[in-house]
Amino acid sequence: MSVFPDLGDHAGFIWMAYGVSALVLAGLIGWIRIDARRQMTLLDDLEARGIRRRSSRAKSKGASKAR
Amino acid sequence: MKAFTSLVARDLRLAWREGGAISTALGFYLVVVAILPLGLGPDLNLLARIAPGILWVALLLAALLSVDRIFHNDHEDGTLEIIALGPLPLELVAAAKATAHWISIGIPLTLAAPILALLLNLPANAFWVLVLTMATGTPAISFLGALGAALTLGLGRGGLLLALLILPLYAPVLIFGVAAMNAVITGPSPFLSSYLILCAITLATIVLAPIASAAALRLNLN
Amino acid sequence: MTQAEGTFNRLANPTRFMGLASTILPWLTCLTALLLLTGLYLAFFVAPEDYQQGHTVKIMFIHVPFAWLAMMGYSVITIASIGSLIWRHPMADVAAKTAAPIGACFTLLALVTGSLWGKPMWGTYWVWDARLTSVLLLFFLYLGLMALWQAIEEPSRAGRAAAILAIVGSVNIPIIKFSVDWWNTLHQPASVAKLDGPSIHSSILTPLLIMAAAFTCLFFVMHLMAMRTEVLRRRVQALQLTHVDAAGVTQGARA
Amino acid sequence: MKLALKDLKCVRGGRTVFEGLSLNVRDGTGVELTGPNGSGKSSLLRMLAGFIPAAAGHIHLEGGDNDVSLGEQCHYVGHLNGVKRALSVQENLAFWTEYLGGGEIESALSAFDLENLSHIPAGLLSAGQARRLGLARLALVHRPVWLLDEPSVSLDKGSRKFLSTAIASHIKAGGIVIAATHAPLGVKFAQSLKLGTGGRS
Repeated sequence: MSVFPDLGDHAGFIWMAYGVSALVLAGLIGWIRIDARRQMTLLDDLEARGIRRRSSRAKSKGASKAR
Repeated sequence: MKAFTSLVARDLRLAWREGGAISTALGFYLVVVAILPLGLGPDLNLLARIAPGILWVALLLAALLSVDRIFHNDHEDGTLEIIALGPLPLELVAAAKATAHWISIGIPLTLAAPILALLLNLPANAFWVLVLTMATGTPAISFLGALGAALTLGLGRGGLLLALLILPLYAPVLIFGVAAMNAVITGPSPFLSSYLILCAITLATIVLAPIASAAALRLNLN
Repeated sequence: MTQAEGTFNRLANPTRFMGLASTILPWLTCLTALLLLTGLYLAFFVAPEDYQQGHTVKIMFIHVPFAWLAMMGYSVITIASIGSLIWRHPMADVAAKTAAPIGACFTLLALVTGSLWGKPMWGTYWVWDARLTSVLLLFFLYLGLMALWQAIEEPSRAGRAAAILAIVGSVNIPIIKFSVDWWNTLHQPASVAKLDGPSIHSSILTPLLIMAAAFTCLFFVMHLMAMRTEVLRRRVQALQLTHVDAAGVTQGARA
Repeated sequence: MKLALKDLKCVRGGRTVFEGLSLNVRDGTGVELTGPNGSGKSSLLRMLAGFIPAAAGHIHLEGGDNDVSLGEQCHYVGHLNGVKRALSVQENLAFWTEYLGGGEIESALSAFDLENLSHIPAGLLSAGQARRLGLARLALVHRPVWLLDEPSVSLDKGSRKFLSTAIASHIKAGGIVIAATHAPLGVKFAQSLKLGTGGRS
């Protein structure tokens, strides 16, 4: 266990605190990313059907690629 | 002013005619207070010690049952639109409706509290504080409740959502209401400071909540 | 439209925002990673153990930033809500809506790490300490906001209702904090060790500040990402609306 | 008096319902709003009443009372009657008299043929009678501008006569009436505005 610092009696609580935090934050980021992906596919799908905003009809191809 | 009083009077008359809200709130209050000792045990000393808290929390829950109706009926039958075109600004409309709710629900609950306090063996010297603090705190409950009702107007699960939105905002009223009572029962903290803060919270709520309620009502007329 | 409003609108224009976010995000992400790694290194390998709290002081390096971000998240929502109510700009709505779940997550983490710190320090997972209690109430305010967003279907109406609630909440937060403090001193003699001692040595303060900076950056990375997604979501909805309308016209023509 | 609408634009739920709508209505005249469902008849009336903010444009009542909002100078009759079921017909009207200010209950009752029902609880009224009670507000309190959204809904032929009489006499007395209708109201309106399916080009 040389890589991990010795954390004494309460190591479990410390790792748990960091672990839970990492888990929750990773989950949040993952959820945000999945949500972004989904909206992207929906948008691409709509554009593939030829439905575009009037204002962005000219440049919509470029805008949709900007991830 | 005439419009304000006529609106309050009409709401009181409707509350009296329809009747259901008052009896439901009172019945709920009684049941909650009566069922808690079944969970806590019949130890009268324990019950006496936590009686202020029980009475206040049950009061909040009982009041919550009825606040989501404050604007609901007027919204549903189109009266709200006509009221909005009257001479009274929506802020005062919200204040009038909340006042009517306080008179029709808040005061009956306050008056019922001492009777329920007997069940919980509340010390005799605390009865007057019980009524006083509740009479002072219930207007804040009605006005904040009106705000919640305005925000959740026309939504399907309005009642449950309302509880989630409003209960955290009730925390200060609860804390100082109970603190003022405990100050008299157990001491040593002074009664007056807690009570005055409760007064301040209620006054601030009466002034500020109708402004937010009116904004929410405008949204619903939209 | 006034001059100032015009400028504001141009800055908060969704398309412009998307461009800006794409430029900033990679840099901010790198900065976050850098700060986080430095902070973690300092926290685990350099910072000494506290003479009172032993190694559990390491939990403070995340707990305190989380608590700070819980507050900051709500401030972001409040400011955005004021912007949304006054200027009625959709980007302010987007900012307020997307900040809520992120702030709620940090609030939840502040509560969880606080209670994990409490167990070794106080022998129990939860104490009704003034700080934890007011953070708990803050968490409920977040939940209420998110529930309101979810309950109202039309985005602009949901945005305004949530903005009203957020501003009411922000007026209430100091009152809630004050009343919880009062309640706590009434019910609890101050025998429990406070989470933060008055004297924080610089060897502990430095990693704490770096961690706080790291998580603040992380907050904004996530917020920008979520805002970008929300803009996309609204575009999708707008496109679907035009699709429905177009279909309605052709059907009408056929009929 | 003149009600002037200039370049009004209405956006609902992300859709532009109508835009560039201009209209002048002189006192003593009425406007009939027609158009298919969703063309914005109701939205326009609600906008005039002040419930919906205009996305662009102005509404002004020239020669009106500048101290109070336009909404306060309007009667708005929507799809709902605004009738309290627990109150009697008489009590319903008495409240509006007190709240909206002034008016004779007796004449309002007779204008919509409700005299015989005045002590009946409104909850017992038929749909048509309840509608008449809702409309009695028009005759009860004087307001220069009437905004009527499908006012003849659920009225039988006989009852419609009371409505058209009320509208005609209001116009004759120098009032303004803007009414959205599917069925003809039996009143001659000076103007007719047909709203298209704006924004759905």
